[in-house]
Amino acid sequence: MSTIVLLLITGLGLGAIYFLVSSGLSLIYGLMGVLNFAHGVFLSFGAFLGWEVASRVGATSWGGFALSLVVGALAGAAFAALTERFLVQRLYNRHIEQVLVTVGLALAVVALFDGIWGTDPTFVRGPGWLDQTTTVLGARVPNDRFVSIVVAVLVLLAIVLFLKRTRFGMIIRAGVENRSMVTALGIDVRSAFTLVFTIGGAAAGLGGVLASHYFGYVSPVLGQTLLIFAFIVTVIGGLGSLTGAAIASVLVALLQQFANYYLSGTGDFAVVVLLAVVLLTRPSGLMGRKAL
Amino acid sequence: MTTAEPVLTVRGLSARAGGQQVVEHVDLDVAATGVTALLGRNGVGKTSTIKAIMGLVERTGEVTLAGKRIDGLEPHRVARLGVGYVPEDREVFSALTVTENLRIAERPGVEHRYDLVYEVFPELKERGGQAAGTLSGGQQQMVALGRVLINDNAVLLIDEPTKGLSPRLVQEVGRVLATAAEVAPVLLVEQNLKVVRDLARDVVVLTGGRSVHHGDAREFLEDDRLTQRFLGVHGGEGESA
Amino acid sequence: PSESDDSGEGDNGSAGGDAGSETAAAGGEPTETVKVGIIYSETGPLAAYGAQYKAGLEAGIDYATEGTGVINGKEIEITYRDDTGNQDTAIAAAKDLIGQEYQILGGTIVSGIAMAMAEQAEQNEILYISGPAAVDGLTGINDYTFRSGRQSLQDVATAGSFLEGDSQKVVVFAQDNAFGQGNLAAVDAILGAQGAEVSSVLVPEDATEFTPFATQLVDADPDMIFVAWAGASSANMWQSLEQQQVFDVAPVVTGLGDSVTFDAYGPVAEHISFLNHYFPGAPDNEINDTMVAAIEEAGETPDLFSPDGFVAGQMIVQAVAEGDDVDGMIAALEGWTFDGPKGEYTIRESDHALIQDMYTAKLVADGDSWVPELIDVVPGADVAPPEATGK
Amino acid sequence: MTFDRSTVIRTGGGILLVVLMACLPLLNITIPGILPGPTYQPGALHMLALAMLMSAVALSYHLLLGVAGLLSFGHALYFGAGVYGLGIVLRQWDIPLLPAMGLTMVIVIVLAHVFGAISLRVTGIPFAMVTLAFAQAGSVLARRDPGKLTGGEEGLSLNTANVPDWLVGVSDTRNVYWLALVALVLTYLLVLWVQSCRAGHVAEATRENELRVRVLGMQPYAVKLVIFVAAATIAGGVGMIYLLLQSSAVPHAVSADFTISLLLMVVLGGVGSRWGAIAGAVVYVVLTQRLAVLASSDWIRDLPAVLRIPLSEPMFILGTLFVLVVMFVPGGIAGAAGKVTGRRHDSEEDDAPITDVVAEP
Amino acid sequence: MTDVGGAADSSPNPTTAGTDPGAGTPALEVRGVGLQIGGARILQDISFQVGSGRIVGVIGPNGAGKTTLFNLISGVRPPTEGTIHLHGRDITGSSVTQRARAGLGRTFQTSSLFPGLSVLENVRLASQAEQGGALSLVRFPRAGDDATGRARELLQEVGLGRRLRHRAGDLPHGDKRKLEIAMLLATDSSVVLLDEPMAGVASGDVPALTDIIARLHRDHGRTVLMVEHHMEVLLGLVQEVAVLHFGTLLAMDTPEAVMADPTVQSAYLGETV
Ligand SMILES: Nc1ncnc2c1ncn2[C@@H]1O[C@H](COP(=O)(O)OP(=O)(O)OP(=O)(O)O)[C@@H](O)[C@H]1O
Ligand SMILES: Nc1ncnc2c1ncn2[C@@H]1O[C@H](COP(=O)(O)OP(=O)(O)OP(=O)(O)O)[C@@H](O)[C@H]1O
Ligand SMILES: [Mg+2]
Ligand SMILES: [Mg+2]
Repeated sequence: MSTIVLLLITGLGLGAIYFLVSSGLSLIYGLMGVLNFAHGVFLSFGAFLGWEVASRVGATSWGGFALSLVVGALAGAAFAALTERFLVQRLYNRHIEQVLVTVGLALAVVALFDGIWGTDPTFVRGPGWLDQTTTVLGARVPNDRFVSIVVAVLVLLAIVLFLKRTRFGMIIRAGVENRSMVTALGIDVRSAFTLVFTIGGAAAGLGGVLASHYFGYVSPVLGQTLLIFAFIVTVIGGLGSLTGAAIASVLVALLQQFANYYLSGTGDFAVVVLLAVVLLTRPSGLMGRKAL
Repeated sequence: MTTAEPVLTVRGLSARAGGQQVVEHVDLDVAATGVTALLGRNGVGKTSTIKAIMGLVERTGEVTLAGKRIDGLEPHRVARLGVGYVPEDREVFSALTVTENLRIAERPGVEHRYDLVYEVFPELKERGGQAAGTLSGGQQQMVALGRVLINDNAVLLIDEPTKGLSPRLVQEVGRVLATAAEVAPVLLVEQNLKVVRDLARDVVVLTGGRSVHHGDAREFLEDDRLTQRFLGVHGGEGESA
Repeated sequence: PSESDDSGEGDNGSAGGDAGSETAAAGGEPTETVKVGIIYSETGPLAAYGAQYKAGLEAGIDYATEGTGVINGKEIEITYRDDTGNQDTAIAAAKDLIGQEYQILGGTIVSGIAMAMAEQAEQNEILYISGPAAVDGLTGINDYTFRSGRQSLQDVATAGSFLEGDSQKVVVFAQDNAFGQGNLAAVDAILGAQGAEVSSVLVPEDATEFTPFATQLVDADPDMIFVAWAGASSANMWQSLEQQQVFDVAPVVTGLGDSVTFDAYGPVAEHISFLNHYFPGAPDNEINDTMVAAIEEAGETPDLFSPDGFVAGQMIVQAVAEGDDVDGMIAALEGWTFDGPKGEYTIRESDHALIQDMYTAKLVADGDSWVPELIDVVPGADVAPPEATGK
Repeated sequence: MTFDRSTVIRTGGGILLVVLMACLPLLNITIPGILPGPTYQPGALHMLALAMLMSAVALSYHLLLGVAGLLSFGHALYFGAGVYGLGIVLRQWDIPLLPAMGLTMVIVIVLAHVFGAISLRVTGIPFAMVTLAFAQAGSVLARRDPGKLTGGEEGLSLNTANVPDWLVGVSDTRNVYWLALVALVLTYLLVLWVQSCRAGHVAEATRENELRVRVLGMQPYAVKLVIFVAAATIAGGVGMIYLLLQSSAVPHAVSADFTISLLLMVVLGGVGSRWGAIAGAVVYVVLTQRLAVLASSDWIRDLPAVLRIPLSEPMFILGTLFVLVVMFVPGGIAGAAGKVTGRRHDSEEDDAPITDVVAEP
Repeated sequence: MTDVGGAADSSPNPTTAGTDPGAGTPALEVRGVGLQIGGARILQDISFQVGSGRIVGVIGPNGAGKTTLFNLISGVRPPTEGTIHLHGRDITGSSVTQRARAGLGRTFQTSSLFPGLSVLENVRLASQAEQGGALSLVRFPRAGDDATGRARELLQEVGLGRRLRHRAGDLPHGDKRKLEIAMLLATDSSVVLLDEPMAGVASGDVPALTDIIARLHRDHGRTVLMVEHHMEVLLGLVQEVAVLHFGTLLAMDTPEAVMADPTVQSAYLGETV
């Protein structure tokens, strides 16, 4: 019983991190049709800068932790915004080339991070409370999992509210549907695209800081490793669907967790099988073709 | 042609769409007041001409709005200079509500005339919360027109507003166009010659991506030889072809 | 244990190539030069280990040739090649060197590369002295292959010194991969033979969540827990063990890695019992002091794999000094007993296992960081691996 | 078949190049900065053989991307299946090399049919994702060492018991070199064949307009599957030679990284061009090998950190180069070369054999 | 309406839709076909027959469902109700490919070609599709073979003989239309659907294209169903006209009768009441 509770809650924690990565991917794909291979790089960058700052102001203090979250999100956002402006935007509507450009960027930047931070993992610490556990129904659940879940839910709500309630959100939803009409109304839709990249990058950066606490380290390849699962999540959830991404994140993380524990480490295979099944039965994913 | 300075002039416009030349050489003037009709058979490039003015397709040539060259500008800049665009297939944002569809069209720095829009289309107020995708074709056309009426425009480009509408709606849209033409000059693409006859003062006729006739609307429609040649119909019958 | 080297994590796909060569300083009047190729991780995921190995090697050659780089009139010329942690690159470099008639190759931290190099050595009949790679399969693999480091079985045997009394219950906590399974087999072979009851909790290699597995450890109620873990996830793993209060159950034994890993254990470090291959303060002899001084003088830091390089240097010099062809070199090394940084070493004639002392240690807090402290020296003979039959 | 002059020149040039390549091991040519040593030495031959094998895999990827327009992120799976398949067959059973290769081929073909049939149910980006996921599963499998078959991270070394002596050992590198040359020439001819046969033409048509192909009464799905299997089979075949060259199978051969490097080669060379694929692969191999040397050179070490760090990472330079090519040289090497020589003029007469306009090298 | 007399050469026609004037089974029969998309009725209860060897026009306002009807007939999307028969065989459940093999060819409202391939290659693919063996790895299309020869001939016939090596995507619009018809001719399909073949064709090109379509019917003996807004052309070509309006079949009759029908006049020709 307590094992199941432990697997459930820690699975949700992992799902939260998957969601933070895939929400941005999904938004970007939905709006621009770009499959962003560089998204993992945003995550690693957020995690590295978050840690650099936290370790300077005191990693084990709550202030340091909060600051690292903010810095991580900002770093991811800034990196994403630059990527959009200088690379993706110039290949307007050439989707295959846009994908290729992000592939190249990912290769180059991971190598750059290797050069800057080294290939060895950089170990990360947080406030002591994060490492402690809370007992839920007999299971000692590490506290950082709860933090991930709360942050992911907040991000989900924030993005949904942003898309629903703000003018920019409105423009983005309209742009998903008919980009040239938005332009014809006098709106520079490109800044909306940059904004979507920025939001995606911020979520990824935030996810990066939380992932570094979840895994206990940051390394240049951390983001790319998570990216493959984020891709799978995005495809299962339905490219472009935020709620789809949320549901699929939880589904994939739980499946992976339980299969790893009960089916002798077959978690990754189970996820691939799930992907194949979903694509064969619902090629556009669980919630395909919806903006929200 | 009117004697007053035209608000919009187009010279030697050509445009490409989907990799092919769809507009080859178009000259036209939009008079400072009233409706100028852009006529021609299906597929001669009317829509493409309008899109080229907006900058929505790749184009070359000269486009001048109130003395200012706009052919190098991106679509959103053209729009911000006061060019209102009602596309051929309405292109409302189906996932957004009616109100959101209007709000997204608000252009910064100009007054937003919701009262005018709600006055001519009271239905849009009633259905404010409905997703635009669930509206009937006619209602969607109201949204599309409402989106431009809300701003103060220098010129309106309206592409086949009566397409696929029932006769009753056609009349209603005709009435709205008359209202719209009072606040801003209009370049109107229209297949329904009855609507053209009622509204237009000047006509420009396209054939095969070229402008081949400019003139007074009434004279053109009266001239069977011309309508037969350019539109394949007897103008007098007021039919679409 | 975690200092092992098998990781191969972060294989970043380059097929990078042959590095620039450096020539050891010459002295005396050499009559001929002997070309030695060292293939090791100059860059790539194991570059830090590579640096330790290289610094040790240079110190070792210097020590054995008294700073001349020349022995018996033969000048030793070393060419370094970067394997980038990548097997393909290593093989390409090896073929290139063998093609240029190199008779002695050495190096590598990656077990997979070491195994492939051993294969090349046999196919092409050259001498190969492997680096820190701990893979047991190398011992007794063929006549041409030697090692300058220790092997996993020696680590495990060292862990056995934490067991008191008979018929104890040992649980191996490891990743379910070649490395983890190898360690489990080693524990079973060595501690099982000493009468311990060995079981295991194997964690799937790609699992990211270790807490449920940690609770299994608690439920097993062992007398000793042997942790064999490599790679970046170790910090997370230790934290999970602590969170599930595994340290309250039984002593937890693992291998002590190089100094940068000390922080990875976090606050649990003081609860762990370490077996250890080497840290600079462990041995107490002159050669060690010389090596440490030489490495520090070269601007490097002595660490876990320094003696592997140093001993490799000593072995190369011995082979060059005593042998004129490959067979002669093999004869010169087989059964050779010599003094090195960890005290007395013996190259076992039958399978080329390198018998050497091992250590047990603990980490103690020193301000903000952790430093190792020697508990005991475990004599080489006590932890000698069983003789391999392969060769 | 009628030949026009440029076809004759190109065919002649190709044959000459092959003959030259075949003679290299007998010559003493040094190309400083590109080859690690003179061409008769194993080091240079090994690198050249590697470049030729990579060219061959890139050619098979060209079938997918350039001909059929399929953006696959899982092509490494079939290359890896060839590498590991032969390695495992030779290790598990005591059968001679040729039958072992035949058996591996059968395995690869079956595998390609199964995964191809599933992946091709979707198109575009989802196709890319599914192939990525399958290849990922394959790479996890190789690393996991199921049933002690693949050797896990450490890989699987070639069991030479049943490999003829003339292919084993450094002194025989030139035999493996010639084998690689044969593999490349064979692959080129195979790809040329597939491109010029009916299925190849229909595949190109499918890439252009799938609905049109159906309206003409042909089955795009089946055609794409044929190309997919053909590309996978070639990749598997080259994989087997690769195993002989490298003497070991490592998880990298099945990784997404490997597929991405294929993508890199084909895009660098110019999508849709056979010679481009080869040129891209050669450039890639040379760059990965030589950039590593550059990275450790002294003048880089003396640079300030802002320059030193990026320049000492070969993948950074390659990735950046790739981005630049995608953005500014859309036709890759082949496109740029074509522009320089101005070869692709439109001719109004049509007596020349009809080759498709896009996928011509 | 002008030029109604242009269709005078058409044979005497039945007065009710659905009666086959010729003997035997109709080439194409549509029975009670309807289509709903998400609650919207795009087409409802369409029934008609096209006799073998006849040429029939389809007219109707924009959005009436003409293209959609062609999509249902050619299998691009399945109808939600009703059945479709080709030469008496029920093809409702068949795929696009199967229908094409059974002899159904079509063009698209916006040209649908292989834009990156040469003009000749486009037609050759079509003429080879007829021979089967699309998957063959051992058949090589060559300059001198039957398919290529036939493709050349057809391109000559439609007036593209000098453009064989052009990239199809770079052709001017009118030539694309001609190319599409050449592809159609190459497939030997017995029933062809033409969706607005004149759309976007410059007026100078119209007579040539009209002639090609006339020959398609007259010389090649194809059964033709064509959507066309260009009334002049249509009335000069067809023997019967079907009128679609808001997804229903309003009438199907001789051009003269249709043009005279007041309902049609108000629905399509736009005379508001
Ligand atoms: N994206 C595109 N791709 C290919 N062809 C296009 C594209 N856009 C327009 N065309 C072609 O360009 C020509 C002109 O189109 P346009 O829509 O401007 O005509 P129009 O006069 O507005 O016709 P209609 O009366 O049907 O609205 C048509 O033949 C059309 O098929
Ligand atoms: N997938 C779809 N979803 C919703 N509505 C659709 C869909 N496809 C077609 N329609 C609608 O069905 C109606 C019929 O469209 P269709 O293209 O058949 O018209 P048409 O008669 O060919 O018109 P045109 O002369 O403009 O080509 C239109 O109102 C169109 O908007
Ligand atoms: Mg139009
Ligand atoms: Mg239509």
